[in-house]
Amino acid sequence: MTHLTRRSFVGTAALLAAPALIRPAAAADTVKLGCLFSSSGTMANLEGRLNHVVRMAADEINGRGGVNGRQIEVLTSDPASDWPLYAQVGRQMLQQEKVAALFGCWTSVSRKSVLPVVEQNDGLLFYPLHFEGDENSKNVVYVNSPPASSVLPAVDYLMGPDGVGAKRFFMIGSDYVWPRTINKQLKGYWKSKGIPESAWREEYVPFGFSNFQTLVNQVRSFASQPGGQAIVVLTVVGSSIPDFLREFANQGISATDVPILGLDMVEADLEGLDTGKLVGHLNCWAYLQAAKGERNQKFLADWAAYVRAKNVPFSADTVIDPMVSAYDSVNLWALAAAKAGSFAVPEVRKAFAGLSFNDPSGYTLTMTGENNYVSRGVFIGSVNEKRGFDVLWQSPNAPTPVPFSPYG
Amino acid sequence: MTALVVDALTVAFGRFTALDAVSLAVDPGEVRAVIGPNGAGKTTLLDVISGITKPVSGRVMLGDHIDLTKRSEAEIAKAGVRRKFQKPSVFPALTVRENLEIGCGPALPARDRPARIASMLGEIGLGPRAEVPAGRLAHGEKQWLEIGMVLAAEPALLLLDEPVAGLSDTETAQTAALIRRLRRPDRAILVIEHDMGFVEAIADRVTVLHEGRTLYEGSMAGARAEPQVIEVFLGR
Amino acid sequence: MVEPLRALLALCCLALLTIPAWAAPLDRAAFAADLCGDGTAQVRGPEGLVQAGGDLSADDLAFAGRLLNALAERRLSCPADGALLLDRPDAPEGHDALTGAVRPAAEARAPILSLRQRAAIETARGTVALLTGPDPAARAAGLAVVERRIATVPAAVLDRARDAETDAGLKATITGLAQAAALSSPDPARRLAAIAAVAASPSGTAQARLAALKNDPAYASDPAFQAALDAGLAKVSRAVVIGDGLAVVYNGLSFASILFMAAAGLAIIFGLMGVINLAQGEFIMLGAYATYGVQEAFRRLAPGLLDLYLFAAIPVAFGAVALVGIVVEALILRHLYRRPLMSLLATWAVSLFLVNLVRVTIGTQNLQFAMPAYVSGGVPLYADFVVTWNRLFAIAFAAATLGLTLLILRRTPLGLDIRAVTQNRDMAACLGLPTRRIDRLAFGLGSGLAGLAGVALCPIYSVNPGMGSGFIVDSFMVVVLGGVGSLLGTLVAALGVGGANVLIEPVSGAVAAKVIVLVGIILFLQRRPEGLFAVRRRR
Amino acid sequence: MSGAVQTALAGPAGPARRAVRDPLVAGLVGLCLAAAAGLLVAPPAPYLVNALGQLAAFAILAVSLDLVWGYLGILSLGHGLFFAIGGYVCAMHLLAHGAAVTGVLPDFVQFMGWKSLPAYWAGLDHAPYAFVLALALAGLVAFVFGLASFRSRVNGVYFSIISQALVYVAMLLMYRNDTGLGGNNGMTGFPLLFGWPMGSPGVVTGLAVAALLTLAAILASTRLLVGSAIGRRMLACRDDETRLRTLGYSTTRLKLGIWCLSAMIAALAGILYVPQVGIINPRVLAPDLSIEIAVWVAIGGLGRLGGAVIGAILVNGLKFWLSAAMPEAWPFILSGLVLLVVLVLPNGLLDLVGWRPRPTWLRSSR
Repeated sequence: MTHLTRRSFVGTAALLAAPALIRPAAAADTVKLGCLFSSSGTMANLEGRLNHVVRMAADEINGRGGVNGRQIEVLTSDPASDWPLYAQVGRQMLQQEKVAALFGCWTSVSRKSVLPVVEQNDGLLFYPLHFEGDENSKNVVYVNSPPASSVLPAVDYLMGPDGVGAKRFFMIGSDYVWPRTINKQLKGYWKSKGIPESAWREEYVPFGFSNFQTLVNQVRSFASQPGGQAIVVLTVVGSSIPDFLREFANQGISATDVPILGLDMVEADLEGLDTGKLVGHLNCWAYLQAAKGERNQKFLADWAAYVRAKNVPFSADTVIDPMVSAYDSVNLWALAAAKAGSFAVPEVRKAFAGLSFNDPSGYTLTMTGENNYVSRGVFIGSVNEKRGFDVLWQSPNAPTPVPFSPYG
Repeated sequence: MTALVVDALTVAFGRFTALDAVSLAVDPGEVRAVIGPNGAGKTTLLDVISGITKPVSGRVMLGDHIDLTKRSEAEIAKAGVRRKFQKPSVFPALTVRENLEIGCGPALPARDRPARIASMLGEIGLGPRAEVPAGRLAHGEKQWLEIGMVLAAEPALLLLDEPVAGLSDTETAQTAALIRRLRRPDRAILVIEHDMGFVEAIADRVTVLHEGRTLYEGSMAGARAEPQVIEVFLGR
Repeated sequence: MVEPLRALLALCCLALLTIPAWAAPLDRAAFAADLCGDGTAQVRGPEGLVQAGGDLSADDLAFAGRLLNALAERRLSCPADGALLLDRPDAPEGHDALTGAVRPAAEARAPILSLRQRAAIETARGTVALLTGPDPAARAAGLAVVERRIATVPAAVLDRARDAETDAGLKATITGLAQAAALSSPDPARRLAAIAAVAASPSGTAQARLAALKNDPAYASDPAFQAALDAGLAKVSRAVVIGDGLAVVYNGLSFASILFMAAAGLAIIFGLMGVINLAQGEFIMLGAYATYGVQEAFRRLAPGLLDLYLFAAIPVAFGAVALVGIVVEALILRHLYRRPLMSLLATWAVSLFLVNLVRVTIGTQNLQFAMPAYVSGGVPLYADFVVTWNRLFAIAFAAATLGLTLLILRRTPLGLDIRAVTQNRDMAACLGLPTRRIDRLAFGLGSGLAGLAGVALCPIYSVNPGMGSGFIVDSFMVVVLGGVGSLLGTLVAALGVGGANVLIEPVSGAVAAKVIVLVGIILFLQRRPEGLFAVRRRR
Repeated sequence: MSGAVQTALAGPAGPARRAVRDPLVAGLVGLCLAAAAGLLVAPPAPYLVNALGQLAAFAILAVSLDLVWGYLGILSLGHGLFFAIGGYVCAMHLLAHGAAVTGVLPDFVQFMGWKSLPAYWAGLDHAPYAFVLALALAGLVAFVFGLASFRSRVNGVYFSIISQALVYVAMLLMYRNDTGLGGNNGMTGFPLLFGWPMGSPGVVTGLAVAALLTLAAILASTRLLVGSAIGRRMLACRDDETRLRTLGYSTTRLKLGIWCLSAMIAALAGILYVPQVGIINPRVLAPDLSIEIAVWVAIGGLGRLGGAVIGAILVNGLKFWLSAAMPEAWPFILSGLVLLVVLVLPNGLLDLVGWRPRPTWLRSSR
């Protein structure tokens, strides 16, 4: 990474002298992959670990002899949670470093910022997060699930006899596109099931909002109205998640009264909380750490070993969905490149059709030629006393992703 | 007609009454000195006249028509009032010439400025220092520069707040001479000063303020004879 | 374990006296198999137990209770046959639920509960606790669970509990609940009693239950029923409105106390020195980290006293952050008193430095705090109004801080000096006050107050390096609105801003509430820059 | 705009001579022109061209702040607002233009469920109108806020705090999805600039050259302004506003005029910035970013327009470089730099080379 940046940014500072400073691309025996994950700023705690996962995956592949006879070289950077900087660094990686693919972005806004760059340069961006869908660029591989193939099954579960037979819904989200899109699609879905509009409420809070007293009061009063079991669909993000959970528990509402489906909730959000009073609340992802199977055991062990070996500044025993998705991304790219026998983006893209990869979640990931989405399984997790999630339910197979929701 | 009428002026800061129904009248061409011990309200009086402080009640009339308490500092200045502050208030980042140029006021046409500035430079004796930033001047030079700045606009009412504070005897004498030169039938001058000798040298009449009230108004000699004045001020 | 068992036995004897005959004993093997079965069975077992609860022997109930507790606490292990009770989750071996024999748990599976099963099991555990709890507190806890799911609990359970209850207060509560459960009883008299009983403990749920009865045919045909229902409903509605009102007041108060805590130190620093301390939020963060340090020290050195760490953290956080403040003052700000805008940039740099120092040395994750009982959970006070302990802690903390700060400012020599310098720095210096030293101490005091805010925020917000950044705009607006140099002004402003936010939020949403309040403050300050309470001074 | 400013623009020849005598500004203007010419003749890698263009936009922003802070003593902690106004209007123009040419509605419009662009977007696809609108809007907002503040004599740190609150309010508003300008995600995916595909080398170079030329023009003209009689009044106002008022000058009008001018320059920077980075979102309204602008100015040297340019380019260049090369170290370096400048080099890094065109007496506001 020092190579990349020193070379280029000295150039920036030295203005016109810059071209002389750019050395020719690296030797021909490696192929470069670029990472766009922040290790400083607001996203650091989450994104930072993905840099290491990508390296780990690349190391594994290199250990098996690399791709098409070449070793993978991973370039990382720090866009510092500053959205325009993602585009800036991405542009540089594509134009100067000629990376074969980019792996990066957590928030939708950073992806939107990089999107024009990959499209203009015909690059490939592997995006490891679940997101709002309704986008289908040929230059982005959407490794995680759009709402229609992940959130709807979870809501279905809660509405069904195995769940709580939910009839009424209180949606609380951070005020931006992802929660609003999810809620819009949910409303469309409920309408299609004949559920009246009076059965739901929708509230949005600003980013970093923490004073949830009034909202929890409202949830309580909403739940006490007649009309059937109420649930909370929680799409707040960041520090609002633990703050909401804490207030919810402190006001004495338990999961058996009003369960919360926290769509962005991961283990890290339970840090610092007494989960004894939160047991039973739900989340839903394409991977949970508690997933059964040898492949997951191996991945967890590999990660722990990697953390220790490389002195990675993140927890050795916490693995969250986006980490696995980043790991899947590298492997999918390597498979496609091997299948194409080339690193050229158009060739690699053609090779996506029919690709499959057995990932740590236990499902077999598949891609079709129709779009750049990946079929993933669905897990519903349930908060346990140990600040983790138990697998409460998982889909029988990996549903076909639906980029554009039919419900809104 | 009078140049300046202060009518039952009251100013309060919080619970503290700085001026309590003070009245005075200054005739055109007069040099009036306002004296009084510290805290008597002298500077507050100038603050009200120049528009920096708004009174609780009372009026300050300039000429017969203009109520200064209803106007902003800039409007008051445009009406022909200039004030020299106690602490020399010049613009340190600007040269002497630039300070004087600003002193000419916004109304003076640009073509008339060089002449006015030149005459002021001569008047205050800073001609050789014209291109020096005011921040580098000595204290006395700053006092003179400020006087030059306020004179550059040829004010009808000149307010001088302790113009000789911190000056040497020679400089004080020069200043007294300058003020005497400045007397004009169409100009009133209001001076606040502690230096009794200086006041005696320049003032036609004095007003003695004490704790926000007028204690005496009349000639300097009369003030020296007034027992109350002696008690609070002169006697000490 | 022995004491409760003996009490259980005693209770059983008591129960034997009142209810002479049992309908049918519990099929223990089947019950154990159900709890180890699939989701449906796990619901069937507990539900069956609740239905039969009125008639089962105390022994059977105790047996079921052990199994249910083990299941809920993840101590139930399911081998191919029967069920094992473990001493702790994931223990290598356990006692067979039926025979008591020790068996290895290696091959057994630990069932994971879904919400539906959890609800059924919770009800069953509540029922067992209500019927066999060794002391009134345990039975009351059981009753609270049963009350929440009253619709699924048969009347026989309540009747039996009422008849067996020895505690008069609890007995009355059970009686009331049993009466309330009879809302849809065919007996008109019981229904009327039920309405009165429901109305006696008002809540949103009670209101909904009563409101549903308006569609009952009896409402149209039976004037007595109609009158009783209307009266009951009116009573409940009134209580709910009052409860909601109390909640608004409480929410406003708690938000205001947070704002005040964040702004109090600033009020002193800004009032005294005119320094805009942009690092104040980071001082709050440091206070929270100091609290964490105290907690960890307690964990190592005095685990038994862990619950008291929040109190021990008060002087530590105050002292530590005050020290940081004094160092910052001595190294940086003292050179900048004549240039307030530069001191603003300097404190911004300090805040950037502190955030990243903590990020690099400790990490970005939320800190893990043990939450003692006095700052977790809450108690329903009236209707739907719940007093949450962590917020009450913050309110009390803010009140204590206010009192203490006023005491320091009004009654100590330092306070006198500070007030003198605040009101007229030059005069104070002329009088021989060491204004520089007073500045430093006052800056220390202001920083220390931020440290205290950090302690108060630990039970409320997540603690991480970035936690301080959210406070800075709000707290400056509070200080300026209140009037610089007036602590009481800061208090009034905090109350006003907190109250306005809470009042507007339900109407227009949280974002708009914040925007409206801030715009209001900006407009106000442009009309009256000196704020609410500042004394007009001579320029 | 106040009459005072008009006089300044039509000022006498004297100030022009001064500008020439300011070697720093003259040198920077020359450098900008040379860089622009260099880009046209032999453009380096597009991402470098792009970075250079961004730096130029930041430099314009810094100049706009220096104008009010360095020369009027008004520290605005809300200049991000005007930058964002320029940026948002520019983004709206790019999207409207793209929609007009391609017929495809922007992402967020589809997301809001609108069938067409809202009525107030009408005409935004015409660049001149959008340009004028951006400047006018920034000027108008500045005028209203400035009028209210300056008339009530809000100044010094109070003005800073209130302007920070203003930008914070704007951020909250823009983060709101219902505000209708893309919420958190803001606006992105601009397809075309004047009909040319965005991101093509020609457009990238053109934008960077435009930014550099604008910087040169802004630098030269603001230098003329501060060297004129108006500039002397600004300094006078900075150092002793009451004094200036009692000499008959309406400082409210003076401050308001310069304040609005500064806001429009900031908006101009925003207009140049957005097409180069391809995204605008409410983050530019974060109070932190507005403070950072002040940091650029302070580091380069307050009250010397060239200092602002150097500060902006230095800090952002370092940021581009170090936040990738030494991400852990960058915040420490930045805070150290600020403290160094504030404590040791009160007139900014230019003190290091001992370059003093005229003493700046950094007197605080009263």
